[in-house]
Amino acid sequence: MKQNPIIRIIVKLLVPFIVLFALYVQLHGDLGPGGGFQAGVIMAGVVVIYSLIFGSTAAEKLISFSIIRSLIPIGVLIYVGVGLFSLIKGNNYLDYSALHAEAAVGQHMGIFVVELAVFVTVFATMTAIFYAFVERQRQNEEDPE
Amino acid sequence: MIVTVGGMILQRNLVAVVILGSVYSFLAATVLVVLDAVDVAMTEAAVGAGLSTVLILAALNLIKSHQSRSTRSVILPLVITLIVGCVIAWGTIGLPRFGDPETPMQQHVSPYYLANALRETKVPNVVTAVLASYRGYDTLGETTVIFTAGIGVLMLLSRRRRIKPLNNESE
Amino acid sequence: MASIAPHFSVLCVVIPLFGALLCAIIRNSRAAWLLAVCSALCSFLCAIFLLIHVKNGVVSYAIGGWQPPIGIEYRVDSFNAYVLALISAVGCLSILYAHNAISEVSPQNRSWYFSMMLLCLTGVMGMAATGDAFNLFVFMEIAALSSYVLIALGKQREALVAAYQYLIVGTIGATFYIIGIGFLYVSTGTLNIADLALRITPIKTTIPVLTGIGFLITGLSIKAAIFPLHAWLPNAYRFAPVPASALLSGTATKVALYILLRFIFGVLGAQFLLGTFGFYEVMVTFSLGAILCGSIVAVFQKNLRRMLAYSSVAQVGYITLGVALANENGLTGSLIHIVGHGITKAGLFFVAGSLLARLGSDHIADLAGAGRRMPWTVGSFIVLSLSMVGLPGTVGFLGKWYIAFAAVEHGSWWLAIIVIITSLFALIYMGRFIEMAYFSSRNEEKMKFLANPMSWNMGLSVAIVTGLCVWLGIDTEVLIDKARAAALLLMGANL
Amino acid sequence: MTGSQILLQLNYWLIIIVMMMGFYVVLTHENMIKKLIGLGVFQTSVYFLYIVPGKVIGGTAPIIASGYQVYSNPLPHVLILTAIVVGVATLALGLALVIRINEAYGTIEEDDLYGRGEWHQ
Repeated sequence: MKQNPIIRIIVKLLVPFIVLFALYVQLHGDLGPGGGFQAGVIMAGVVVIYSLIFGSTAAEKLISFSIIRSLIPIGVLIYVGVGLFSLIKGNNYLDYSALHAEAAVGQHMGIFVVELAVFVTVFATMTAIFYAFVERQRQNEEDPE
Repeated sequence: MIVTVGGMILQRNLVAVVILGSVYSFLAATVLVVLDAVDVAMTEAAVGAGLSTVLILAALNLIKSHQSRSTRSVILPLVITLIVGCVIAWGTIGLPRFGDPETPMQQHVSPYYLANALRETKVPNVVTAVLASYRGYDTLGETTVIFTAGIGVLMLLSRRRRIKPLNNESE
Repeated sequence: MASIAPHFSVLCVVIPLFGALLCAIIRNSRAAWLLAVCSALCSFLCAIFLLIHVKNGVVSYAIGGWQPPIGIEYRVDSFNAYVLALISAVGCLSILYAHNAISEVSPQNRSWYFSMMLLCLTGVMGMAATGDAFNLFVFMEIAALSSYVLIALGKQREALVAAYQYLIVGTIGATFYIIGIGFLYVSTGTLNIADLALRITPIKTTIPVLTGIGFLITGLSIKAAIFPLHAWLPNAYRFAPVPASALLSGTATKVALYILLRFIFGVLGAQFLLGTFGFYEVMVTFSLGAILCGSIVAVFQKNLRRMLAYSSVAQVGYITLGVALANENGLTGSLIHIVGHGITKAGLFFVAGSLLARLGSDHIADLAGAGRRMPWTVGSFIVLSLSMVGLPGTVGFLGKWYIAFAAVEHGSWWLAIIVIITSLFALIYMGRFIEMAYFSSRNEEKMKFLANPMSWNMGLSVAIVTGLCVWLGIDTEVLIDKARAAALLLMGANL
Repeated sequence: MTGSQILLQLNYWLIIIVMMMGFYVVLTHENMIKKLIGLGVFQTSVYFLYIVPGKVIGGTAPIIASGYQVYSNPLPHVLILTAIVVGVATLALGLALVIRINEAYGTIEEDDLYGRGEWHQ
């Protein structure tokens, strides 16, 4: 399957669209269905498809394991950070009204940031788990016991 | 859905089970759309039919994918399952009628979200508003769960030093 | 002061979470450990502050600024402040102990291991602090997932299977909990526990509510390892790395018990369940079953940690026995025993871990003569064992005393006698090890220290726990006051 | 209980059948992967226990738009979104464990496992 040029070209063509779709789901989450989690999963799907067709080495060139790994905590850190920020501002924990003079706008901003945080962690985690599985297999093949 | 799950129980080839599981998830997602839960349907389709399937297949790649014939007694588990099922069925008899707008769960709390979410958060998708703001702390917890799982998998599967898994565990 | 007090309720959960994230980024295990200890300590201080502060009433904190039941509420009263203080203390000590005690974890994973311990602490703290039934589930899963990982990284390959079994059983437990909450939610329309208690009053005997409660109790009993549902526990404690065993025995099961009590007494009211369904008989039967089975099986164990695990099953039996009696002294006794057992058992695991680290084994037979090699460590073990048996002057005495007293008060003399007799079982199984450690010289010449000396932090944790155990046993007022306040709160909730 | 009511209860009963099947798989099967899949089915069926009562007849998805007055209950959707995420996290961790078990023992059938190793020491 990996050698089939048709599949390779189709996937190459598809990838930008899936990325676009993921971004749409992410940014459109407050108007229609979707949000950080779904977008993160779809985005991780891009890496999975890419890795299935072009091999995990190619996928790691696209986005390396170490970057993915350091992204995992960053998402949650953003989330916790938003909460702490509102705490410092004198509001309750995770009260996004603190983010802007007008409470509702602050809420909207807060939701956007938080969805982004979810996206980062979900995308990074799912990709990392997939990489870990693939990596394990490669090690097993190199080092059969 | 029932047929699919039945197939999953009987099938011994694990790859087939996974594919059936994926079909099941898609069916579930369709039902969820009918029930107006579009966000959940989308997630179920992405996760159940997509991600879980990929993960299980990736894992099966590492493991032999055929199940051996079970020799275990099935009577006790069957009895337990039936008891659990009957208790739930008994419990649902008292539940409000399907689609009734007058039930407690439609009258309490959730009308507040529907009435105020747009004004208070400027987000028309009430599910998103509740998820990220009103119950934002749940979502923080959820993200933490993902984080935990991610780190956990990496810890379990990372391998730098060579260890021999059999007999030689104690370094 | 009053204005910032509520913030502590959320801080004592968020600080360990924040620490866990930083630990995950730092790759240096020593720095990560220091950070982990600091954040656990901060969390402990917050909990102590709350414990002092809740005397003035309930601390309610609306997360995100949304008033409950619209938003998620953190609600700390004298009951969960008490539990928060216990689990943050055990968490803090376990993490303090963990440095140099997790040789089985590969070096590049150590900082992540501390991160996992902090996450587990975050999870249990969140479970104890929250006033929202669904938020509780989320934090329950944080604690559960991190504890699966903590267990799986044990030295032997059985640890993996133990973790897998726990994963399956734990997830079934959590799913049962979710089913239960689902029924309650559909019947009342709310997820806030305080609100639930109000709205459930008129419909307590309807079928969905009863079903929901049944699932809830079953699910939580699995998590708390209450007697017939305890099968996952011995393997998990036996094969996990030592700090994880201590952390889990002192926090995870205790919090599940807390939630069980919260629902039985706080939401339903004591008289409701206890009066109607033969609940008392069932609880007493299970408690006695736990005490007897746990104690007897523990006597025959060859492995120190496995013995401690079965002893845990038995001790949970004492706690549920106090609950079944459902009078003020019984509950006070249960609550004291939650703390007493939590601390003592953590300490015993610490000692077992020190022996394991120093002598390379935790099989009782291999530890013959250990008392002369490691007098301080085994000395602490004796003190802690006496607490487990329930000798006056230790914290273990208080709890059992109150439970036995409550049994007499309840009119069940025979229960009080059973409590006393079964305590002798503890004397037997603990005594077996002590005898071996001091009076057997079977393999003294064979025994030699491993190269790595015991590090100061391990010794310090053991010392602190032993000190706590004795201090709480002698200066009894500290603990009894808090426990009685909590018990009165629970009994008052059924009015 | 009238006939139409029984018919409406059917929704629940179908869910319960699926739920029981999932639970049965978890209890009986000794293949670890299959157990995890069964657990997934069990959890998914529980989601419906939340979503089904949240539906309002004549309602629409809870996205505020002009022209619609009746919406289905958004709160169960939120809860179940969270539950799905938790479920997949558990699945991922379970799979990682199974992979490790397979490497350590060479099998993932539980009965084969218990024959080996020092379980009672």
